[in-house]
Formats: sequence, C-alpha cells, structure tokens
Amino acid sequence: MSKLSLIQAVNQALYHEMDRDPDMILLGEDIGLDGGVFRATDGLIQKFGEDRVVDTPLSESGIVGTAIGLAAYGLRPVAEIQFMGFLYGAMEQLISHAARIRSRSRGRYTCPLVVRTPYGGGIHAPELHSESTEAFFIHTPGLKVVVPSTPAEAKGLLLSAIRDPDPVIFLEPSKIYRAIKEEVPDGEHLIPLGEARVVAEGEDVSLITWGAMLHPSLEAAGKMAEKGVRAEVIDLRTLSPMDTGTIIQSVKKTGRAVIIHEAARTCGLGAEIAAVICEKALLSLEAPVLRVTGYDTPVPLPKTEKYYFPDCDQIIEAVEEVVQF
Amino acid sequence: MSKLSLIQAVNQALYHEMDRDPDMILLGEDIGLDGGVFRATDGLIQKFGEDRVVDTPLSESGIVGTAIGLAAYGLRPVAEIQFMGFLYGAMEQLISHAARIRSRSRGRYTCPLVVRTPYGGGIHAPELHSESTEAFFIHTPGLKVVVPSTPAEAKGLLLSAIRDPDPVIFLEPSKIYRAIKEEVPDGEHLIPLGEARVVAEGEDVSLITWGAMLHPSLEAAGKMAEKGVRAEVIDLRTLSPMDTGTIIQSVKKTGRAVIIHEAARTCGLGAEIAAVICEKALLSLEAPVLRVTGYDTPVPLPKTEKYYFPDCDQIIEAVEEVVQF
Amino acid sequence: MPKKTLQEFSVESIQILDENGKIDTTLLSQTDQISEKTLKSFYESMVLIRAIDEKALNLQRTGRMGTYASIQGQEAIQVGCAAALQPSDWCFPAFRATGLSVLRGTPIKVIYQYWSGDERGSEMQDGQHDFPISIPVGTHIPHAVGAAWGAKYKKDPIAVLTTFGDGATSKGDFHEGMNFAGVFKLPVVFVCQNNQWAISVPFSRQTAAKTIAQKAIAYGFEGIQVDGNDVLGIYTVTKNALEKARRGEGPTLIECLTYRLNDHTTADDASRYRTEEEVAIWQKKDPVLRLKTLIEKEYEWSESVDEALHAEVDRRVAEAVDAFEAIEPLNPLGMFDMLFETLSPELHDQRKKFTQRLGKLNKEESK
Amino acid sequence: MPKKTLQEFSVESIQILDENGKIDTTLLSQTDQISEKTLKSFYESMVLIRAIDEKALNLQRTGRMGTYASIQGQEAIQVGCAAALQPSDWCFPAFRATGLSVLRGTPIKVIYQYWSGDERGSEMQDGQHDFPISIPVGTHIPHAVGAAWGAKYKKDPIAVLTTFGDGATSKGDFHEGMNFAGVFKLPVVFVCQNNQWAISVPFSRQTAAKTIAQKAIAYGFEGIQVDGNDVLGIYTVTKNALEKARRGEGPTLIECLTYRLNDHTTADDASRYRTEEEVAIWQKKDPVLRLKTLIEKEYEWSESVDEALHAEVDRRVAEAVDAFEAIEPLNPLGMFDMLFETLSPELHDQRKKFTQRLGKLNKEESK
Ligand SMILES: Cc1ncc(C[n+]2csc(CCOP(=O)(O)OP(=O)(O)O)c2C)c(N)n1
Ligand SMILES: Cc1ncc(C[n+]2csc(CCOP(=O)(O)OP(=O)(O)O)c2C)c(N)n1
Ligand SMILES: [Mg+2]
Ligand SMILES: [Mg+2]
Repeated sequence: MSKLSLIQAVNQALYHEMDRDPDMILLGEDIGLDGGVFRATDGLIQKFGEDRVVDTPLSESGIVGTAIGLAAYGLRPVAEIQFMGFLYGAMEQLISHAARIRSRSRGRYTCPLVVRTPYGGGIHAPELHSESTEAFFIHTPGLKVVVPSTPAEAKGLLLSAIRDPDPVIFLEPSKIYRAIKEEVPDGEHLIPLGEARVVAEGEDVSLITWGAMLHPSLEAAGKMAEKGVRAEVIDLRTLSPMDTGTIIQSVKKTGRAVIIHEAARTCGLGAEIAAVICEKALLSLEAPVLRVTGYDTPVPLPKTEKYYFPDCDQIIEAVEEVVQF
Repeated sequence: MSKLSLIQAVNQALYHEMDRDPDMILLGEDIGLDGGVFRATDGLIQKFGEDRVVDTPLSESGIVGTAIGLAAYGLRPVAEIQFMGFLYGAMEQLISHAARIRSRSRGRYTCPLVVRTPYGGGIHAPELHSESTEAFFIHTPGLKVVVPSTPAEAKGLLLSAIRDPDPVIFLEPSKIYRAIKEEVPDGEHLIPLGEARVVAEGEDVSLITWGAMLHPSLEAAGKMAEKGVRAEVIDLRTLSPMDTGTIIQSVKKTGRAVIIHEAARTCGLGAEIAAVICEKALLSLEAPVLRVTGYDTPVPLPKTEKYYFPDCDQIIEAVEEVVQF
Repeated sequence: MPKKTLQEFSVESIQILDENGKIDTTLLSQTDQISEKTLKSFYESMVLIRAIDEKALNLQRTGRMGTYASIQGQEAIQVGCAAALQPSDWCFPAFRATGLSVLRGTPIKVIYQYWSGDERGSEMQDGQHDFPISIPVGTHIPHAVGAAWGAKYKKDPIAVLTTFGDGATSKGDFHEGMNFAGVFKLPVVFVCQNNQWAISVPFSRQTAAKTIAQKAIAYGFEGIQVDGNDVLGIYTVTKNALEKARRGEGPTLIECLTYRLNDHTTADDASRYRTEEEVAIWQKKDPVLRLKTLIEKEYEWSESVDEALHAEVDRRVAEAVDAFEAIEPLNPLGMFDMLFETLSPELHDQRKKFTQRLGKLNKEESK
Repeated sequence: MPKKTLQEFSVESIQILDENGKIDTTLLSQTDQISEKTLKSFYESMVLIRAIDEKALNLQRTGRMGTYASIQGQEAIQVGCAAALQPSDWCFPAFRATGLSVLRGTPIKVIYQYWSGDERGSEMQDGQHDFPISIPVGTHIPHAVGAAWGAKYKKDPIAVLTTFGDGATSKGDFHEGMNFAGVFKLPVVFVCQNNQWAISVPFSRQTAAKTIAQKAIAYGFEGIQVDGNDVLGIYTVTKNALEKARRGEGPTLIECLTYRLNDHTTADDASRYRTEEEVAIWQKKDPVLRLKTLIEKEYEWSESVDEALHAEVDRRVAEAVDAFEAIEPLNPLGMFDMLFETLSPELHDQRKKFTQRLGKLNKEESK
C-alpha cells in the first residue's frame, strides 16, 4: 500500500501491467520523454523503451485507428488522448470500427483497446479541455465506458479495462488527478467492470453519480446527514454497461433519486438512469427523479467555468426538493 | 399542391430556396449530375449550375469543415452527407466548431449551416447505412436536430432549417423516402422548428415518436382504437430543442407514455423524454414510461435487419402493458 | 543560400504488358522471370474472378443477392496483388476487391453471402489473415498501418497490404494512416485502385494532383504509378514493395491507374454522369483480353483450351451458387452474441426479450 | 512507354535576410523594393509583439493570467504575414499567433483577456476579418478554405490566410482542407509555422517528409519553404502568394522554418525533452536581432533610437495591462445568451434557474 494521487495510481497501473504483459504498448501525444501532459506516463519510456511507449504524430484519428490495427494484430494498445475534447476527431474510428471489429469479423478479430483520456472540468484550461460527453460512447453499442472516482478505484478499474477483451473508453476526471491521495494496493488490484459501488448507505434518497462529481455528492450527503436526511451515495464506476441492479435496489429502498453529472443535461447519462428508474421502480418513487447537471451549453472558459459544474449546494437543493416533495 | 414523395418534397424545398436565395449553395458527394444517391438534388445542377451545386471530394469532415467557413463568410450552405453513418467522420467539425462558432466569436460569426443526411434503417443497405444516432447531436449544445415524418413535413421543416440562423442537422428517414406520397403545398411552406405535432388525439396513452417510426406508431394506434384504447400520437419533428410542453401536456392527460425510436435504447432520446416526464409529470403517471427501441447492438446487415427495428406489434405490446398496469 | 533547391522528386509510371499484349522484357528481367505457368495462372485467375463478378451481377438482377460493387476492369490489380502476397501477409481490402478476397482464400459462396447482407459473408478461413470489408471509405487504412506496426513490434517477417480507391485518398484517414506508416517506417503497402471515379465524382474533382502516386511525397516515402490493367506490372511492383517492407525498409504507395467498366454498384446508373465513349476507350484496354493476347501469342493458348477454362470456371461458380442458395438462414441472435466477449445483464435482458419476440415472429411466419 | 517519368517536382527554400543581417538584393528586387520605412516598421512590430509576449509570461507567472503560449522566435512570421495581408483579407490563425492578431487589430488588452480565460478575449474589432482562435489543432484549416470558397463564390477580391504549426499537418483536417483548396483552386494561403516541435514531439516524429513544403505536391499546388526567422523572405513570399490567390490562381503552402524559443506553454517544461544546446543554436538566429543588425547597418538605427522604441512599447504594454486589469467581470449569462440566436424554452428555463443561483452565489461572495 502507498498513498497515491489518482494520476500516480494510473501511472502505477500502467507500469504494473506493462511489466506483466510484453504485448502491452502505450501510444499517444507527448507520452514519452514528456511523460504526458498530466504525467500519467512519467518514467515509463525510461523503463520500457521507446518501442513500447510511443510518441505519435498529432493525429487522434490516427492514434485510435492504428491502435485498432495493433489490437486486432494481437497487441494490447493503451492510447492516451490528451483531452476528451480531442477524441471527437477519432469518433469515426471508435463508432464505426473499434466498436464493431469483433461483430463485423464474427469474433475472428477483437479489439482489446483502451483509450484513456482526461475528462471533465474545473482545471482552468482553455476551451474543449473540460468535456464530459461520456453519453456519446455509452450510446455506442460495442464500447465500454469506465470512470474512476478515487486513486484506488483508478488503479483497479484501469487494470481491468486493460485486460478486458473489448474496447474500453477510460475517462479520468482531471480535476481530481491530484486533489485526493489515498492508500492504493501495491501489485495486482482488480475491480471488476460493470459493478457500481455503494459509497455511503442511506434510507432516504439515492444520490447516483460518478467521477469527480462523487466528491460534492458525498459532501452534500454529509451535510444532509446533519439535518437527519440519510443519503445513499452510488458511484457508478462503469457507465457502460451500467449496473442497473444496484441503482434499482437502492431506489426501491429510498424511494427518491437525484442524479449528479457534469455533462450537459439533455441526453446525458442522467436521462438514461431516470428512465430506467421510471420504468423499473415507478411504484417505489415518492418524488420525481431529479438531475443536477451541467447546462445545455459549452463549458465556459476559466473565468466563469465554475458556474457550469454542479456544486454541493445544488445537490442539497435537489435533495431537499425530493425529500420535501 | 402536388402529390409528392418525401424525397421529391426535399428536392422541391431545395429548389424553392435556391431560387429565392442566391447565397444558398449545395455541397456533397454525387449531388451534381448524379443528383445524389437518393436523387434529392435531381435536376438542381442543371438549373443552378455547378458553382451552386457542388460535387466535393470524398471527405465528410472536409465538407462540414468548409461549409462552416462558407456559412461564416455569409453563404447558406446546405451539405449532403451520403448516409448518417458517414457523418461520424465530421463529428469534430460539428461538435467543436459548427456548434460553437457563434458563441466562440461572441456572435460575430454565425453558422447557418444545414447538414442533410438520410438516416434510419430498413432499406436493405450495407453496414452503417442504417444509423439513427440523433442522440449524439441532441447532446451537443449549439446544434439543432430536425426529423420530418412525411413529405409535407419534410418541405416545411427543411425550409425553416435552411433559414434558421444556427446549424441544423436535418435527418431524413430514408425508409420512407418513397413509401408515402401526400399533397405538399407549392411555393412557401414553413413549419416552425421547435414545435411538436399531435398527429392523433387520444385519452389513454401518449405515443411519442418521430421520423419513420411515426408510421408503425399510427398503425398501432389504429389497431388499439379497435380495442377501445385511444392513443395520442405525437410526432416530435424537432428533436433539439425538444417541445417538452406538448409532451408533458399530453402525458398529464393520458397518464401513460410509450416512446418509440429506432436508435439503440441506452442513452437514446427516449431516455431524455422518459426523464423529463418522470420529472415533470410524475404524479400524473399511472404506469411506467416504456420505450420501444432498437437494441443496444449495431444494426444487423439486410438479412436480419428487420429484427432490429420496432414494429407495430412491439408497440401494441408496450401499450397493452402500460394500459393494463 | 538565398534560394536553393531542397528536394527533387519524380513520379514514375511502369508498364510491362502493354495494351497490345506485348511485354517489355527489360523491365521484366530486372525482377525474377515470370514463368509460363505463372502467366497462365494469372489469366485463369482473371477469368475466374470475372465470372464470379458476372454471376454476382446476375444474382443481384434476379433478386437473389443485394447491392453489389462490380470489379470489372480492375481484375489485373487484384490478381497481381494476390500473387505478390504471401499467405502469412495480412491484407486489408476495400469493398471493390472481390477478386483479391477469392484469391486470398474466401470461398465464392461467402462472397455472395456478404453481398446478400448475410453477416457470415465476413468470415475468414483458417489461416487467412484478411480483415473483413468495411464500408466507410478509406477508414480501414489506419488498421492496416496498425497491423503493420504490430508485425514490426513482434518482429514477424510479414508485410501488410491494403487496397482502396481514388476517392479514399481524400479522407483524413488516408492521410493519418500514410503519415504514421512513414514516421514509423512500417511494413505496409498501400495499393490505390485509381479507377478514376468515385461513384459520379471524377478524379479531377477528387484531387488537383495529377497522380495519386505523388501523394507519397507528403509522407516521405516512395510512390509509384503502374498501369492498373497490366497484371505483370502490378505483380512486379507489388512484389518488390512487399519484399522491401519485409526487409524493414518501410512503406510504398502504389497507384494502379485503371477504370471501372461497370456502374459503381448495382444501385448506380453511370450513364447519368459519364459518356459511353469514355467507357469504350477503356473497354479496349481490358486487362483480361490483354493477358490473353500475350499467352495466345507466346504460349499457343488455343480457343479450345480457353473454352475449357471457361467451362471449368462456370462449373465452379455454379457450384458456389448452389452452395450459396442452400445456406441455412442466419441466426439473428448473432446481433447480441457477437458483440462482446461477455453479455452485460442489460444486453442479456434484451436478448431474452428478443428471443421471445423471435418465437412469436417465427410462429406467425410458419402460419 | 514501359517506364516513364510522369512528373518532376522540386522544393525550394528562400532566404532574403540571412543570419548575419545581410540582404540578398537579387531576390528582393524581384519583388517590389522594401523601403527603409517598411523595414523599420517591421522591426518596431517585432519589438512590440515580443514585449507583449514577455508581459504575458510575466502576467501568467504572477498569477494574473492563465496558461499562455509564447511566440518568441516566431515573430518574423507574424510580422511578415500581417504586413502582406490587406485589411479586407480574412485570417484564420492558430493559437500561437498573438503577434499576428495584434498587428491585425486586436487590442493588447483583448489578447490578455483571451489567455486569462475571458470569453471577450475572442471578440474582433470592427472591420477585422479574423476568426477567433480555436483550440483543436489544425481543425480551423477547413474554415479558412470555406471562407476562401465563399469569397470566390461572391467574387470578392480578397484572399484568406491561415496559420498553423508543424503538428497540425498530421491531422486529417489539414489534408481535407488542403485538398479542397486544390480541387476548387481557392484563394487561400496556408502558412505553417514549423517550429520543429509539437509540445515534446519533434518534427521527425511528426512526419517522415523532410519538409512541410513538399506536402503541397499531394494536393497539386505550390509549396515553398522560407526561412521562418527572415521577415523579408516571409513578407515577400506571402505577399506573392496572396496576390496570386487574389488573381484567381489558387492556393499556396508556405512553410516557415523556425523554432519555438520558449516552453510550449507556461504549463510546459521543455527541458524534459530537448537540450539547451539546441535552444542556444536557435537563439543565435533570433529574428528580432537579425533585423536589428540590418537596420543598424543600413539605416543608422542607433541604440538611443532603439531605447526610445522600447520605452514607447513598454508604455503601450503597461497601458494595456492597466486596461486589462480594470476590466469589469464577465457576465456568466453569456453562456446562454451567445449560443443561439433565440433561446429555446428549455434553455430559457435553465437560464432562469441559473440566474437565481447566481443571485445566491453573489450574495454569498459579497458576504
Ligand atoms: C466515408 C464514406 N463516405 C461515403 C461513402 C459512400 N460511397 C461508397 S463508395 C463511394 C465512392 C468510393 O470511391 P473510390 O474510393 O474511388 O472507390 P471505388 O468505388 O471507385 O472503387 C462512396 C462515396 C462511404 N461508403 N463512406
Ligand atoms: C486536436 C488536438 N490534439 C491535441 C491538442 C493538444 N495540443 C495543443 S498544442 C499541441 C502541439 C501543437 O503543435 P504544433 O501544431 O506544431 O503547434 P505549436 O504548438 O508548435 O505552435 C498539442 C498536442 C490540441 N489542442 N488539439
Ligand atoms: Mg474510384
Ligand atoms: Mg510546432
């Protein structure tokens, strides 16, 4: 065990797996000597050499497209895209190919590819450095989508993502890359994909969230506890496939749900969660399912970005609304 | 008035507007002498010349990217993308640019661009010719998304889309390009964006749908009427911005809702609609909100594609389920 | 050095077998000699793949197959490439490569399955290192580059070949793939079947460059044009490029200048956008006829031998059609079962409901 | 014609003002003479934009501005381009173009606003036909091409110029944009500021081509390399290219070979990936010093005149900083109000709730 930040945990997971699996290679922009703009790959080129830690041309579609070929050839490529906003250039490769290599080839070729990318806002960076459009990938059959919320989670989920036989979009909440440190198990540490985590148990309301938003949600839960409202907090971890069972079980118990995400509201994952609840737990509902989300606008530039992201107060307000409904 | 198919109505709208506005130009693959693979632009190059009806290189991102420049320069470009599945190559231009030109430039430049593309399945075509990923664009702040369901609707909505000062993704259900003919007003015919249409009134259940799915929905409503169940059928027409008012009003009246779309279920627009209902009309609900949708898989190739798309029977089943709940 | 020339480039064009069936022996002897047997087998392959193509058009016309993209006029490229490839090489064809696929091992029946919209039409044979066709033009090019990268990483002594059309060169994926191949000096050969049309868009509207070959200059490696109706030229150039790739000397772009003799696909009507005269000119350059002239002249290939070949080919194709038509229906559950290694609970649920629906549908149909 | 040469290309490099401040008069006289006044104004512009850049670094270091991308070493390109452009021309700069923007009319204050994350930093002045910077590398290139297309369509007698880095040439958008420009023969000039690094990725990892200039060959138009630290070369070549564009003779790619003297941005640490020796070599080629040497020699530019210029520039910059620091806070409602011409009901609703939240937040803050 050592106390690591999320970015260090990512680095450790990459190191661990590269050491274990000679077929794993990293590719991306500035991941070599520079160690990645967030230093996720710091020290890896020194250890594993430039055949395995490969700086590529500035070419997101090229990175994902060649990674698909690498994966089909039998390697385990882990691609870094510098920011989620630059993944849009690779959408055709992801949707039309990564997600379909296995089914198109009837299982003959597979695509065990991980695309890692920092995501979400709050880091005072220029436009398109604060994207949280996970819904695009969740809506794409054939992809998995994973978002860790703490350092230990990051290590355990990333290792599982790399070993997964299918393509995984691994979204790292950049806001909390360095904000939290926690004990992270050394060596093997695997958290299965597809299972949500109940971070806090409660009887009165279910807070459903993931990534950086877990933290204001926990804060809100703490404050509400002082007022006697016991919130259950669920960290989804794997967004696709989603652990519907854990959500429904919780809402059947609490009768109330608030979903918190950074992404724009309309057609975000929050909508899917609300729809599932409304379909499978309607009779348990004692209040409307509320969503606390980003607005249906681009994320503002740093000067006013703070206004975009859900904060503890907004979560508390929503909780109060459903509790008092 | 003349009796036209949907594709003829599109052609007439393009003709009408090009005739009226010398700044309107068409660009895309095979839209010139070939008249487009579906013949949407048939005859237009002969009438308006090759400066205004422009065959481009095979380059979807180039088409959308240069169209953004054309629009910002003051033209009214209408781009044809041959099939929705090929729009994925242009996602970065759409998300990072078309949707942001106005806000990034603080209103100095605008992007009055229409991207027309055939969408949806059922035409026995190869892979990626049956896509209905409207949710991607609905989830992108700064874009509008419009889907007509009949010939007259197509003309009225397309004219409004072209005159709209902001970028519009105009999705034409290719399955019904030639399936229906109806009277289409000659000359000016404008249907405002952002307003849904109640196609059939009813008291017992609201069927909410758009595009080609309107037709099996109407068929199902007809069959249910025979059994005494009166369905209200709503054709959304503009998917973004969505006419929430019409949806909520209807569900408050009927207490039941079934949403029908071709797109994959998870994170499709159906989820958003269910979430909005669950938030704004929970107390009116007498049954869970059900979704009849495509599966969370790619659309199969022609041999088995029919199994993918919602059909009348599935809609009836869902209606019976909510009515008997 | 106020003004100086940094670099000079030239773009060459190769032709070994000319339009009258005459061979340029100097060029041929520079490479290994092509034997009588090889020449005849090239011709046999061309006759075979043309017959497969003709039959596909016929199956489509008679409603037994879906939309099909004819390869007529482009047979030399596919035969030349197939002959130059080793079985251990990997191949990433675009959709106009029926001939190449057959020669790489895909049964004719499977070709017809693909074009009839049957997913089993994308299955590869054991030991056949080919990627299935995908539809978005040009987007498979980076996959070929990635596989070549994989081979280089694993030190496998193979090369990768990918084919695509002139239209494909306009896509960003062509650019990004070519660029990676150059930067990492990968063992990959890019074969552009420049048939001068992308559906209705002529080559001059695809690029202002006079050749596709010169596009390699942008990526720092060699590009060369070859007469796309000259199987000997294609075979020779491709073989050299593959060997160079296997030697670790990097990628090559080969532009095969040819012509699409038929409509783009069976859903297209080429008379809307190009003249009969143009087609007629290229009909005279037919790659099959050209090779026939050669072997007739050089190796006494007689009409009766030719007829026997056609009869044998027709028999094979007819057999394949029978097999194609006898195929049991595709199980639609593949939609779920082929997507991930393990089904998620939600997909499992969807699959279960679908199975129930399927039961009902099948009952109704059998009524 | 068994083997023939189809095309020959050469890539030229131009330098008018060499590293010792000496002018090649033959080349210069081919174009219109550059007057003493012009030369001095070039120098003044360079001094100005370097001072703006220095101050930006300082503002960032002292926490008064956000991440900033320094242009040091690349001033000649920006001054040369700005001088070659007409006000009626359109300009689509990438992010490393502070100097170009200022010389095109953006107030210094607005530059600092942009890099402090204030959306008003993207506002253009009346009559300034420039696109705001956007962040995804290379993706603005097609916009420039589209605007050039618009100008051609409207028969406006203007040209369009776009700048980008060496890294940008690897993106599909570069390719698709260049290709459209060639096919439609559009009045656009592509200026690549090849500073040999894309953050930590060296030019050799960006492309296997020896020059960026040769990439134009792939698109059928002219590409040329110019010494990117030679303002006279850049001015001359760019002016010619713009005039050619305005005459309807199509696009040009200009590669300006230069070097980024500072870190990629203030968030970067270039010592992780490149040597001090390399930087030192390029420091000697500083474009500002080079021009200073020339005007000192030719026009008796004295130290005292130089000091006066620096004093005046410092005053202007200080004034701009004051103005920058006095700006009233940005209204966050712009997030809604700038998105569409008309707000949808849903956005109206979100805006309303946001206004209430803002009220609360402001109250809390003022407590
Ligand atoms: C990305 C993409 N855009 C458009 C299409 C539709 N389409 C299919 S084939 C084709 C033309 C291809 O031309 P080319 O690359 O020259 O190949 P050819 O058909 O001539 O063999 C087009 C436009 C497609 N399949 N993919
Ligand atoms: C599409 C995209 N990918 C990655 C980035 C992150 N990034 C910002 S600048 C840069 C390097 C750009 O290099 P170059 O084009 O040579 O311009 P320079 O910085 O040298 O001026 C990178 C990778 C980005 N902004 N956009
Ligand atoms: Mg072609
Ligand atoms: Mg650079």
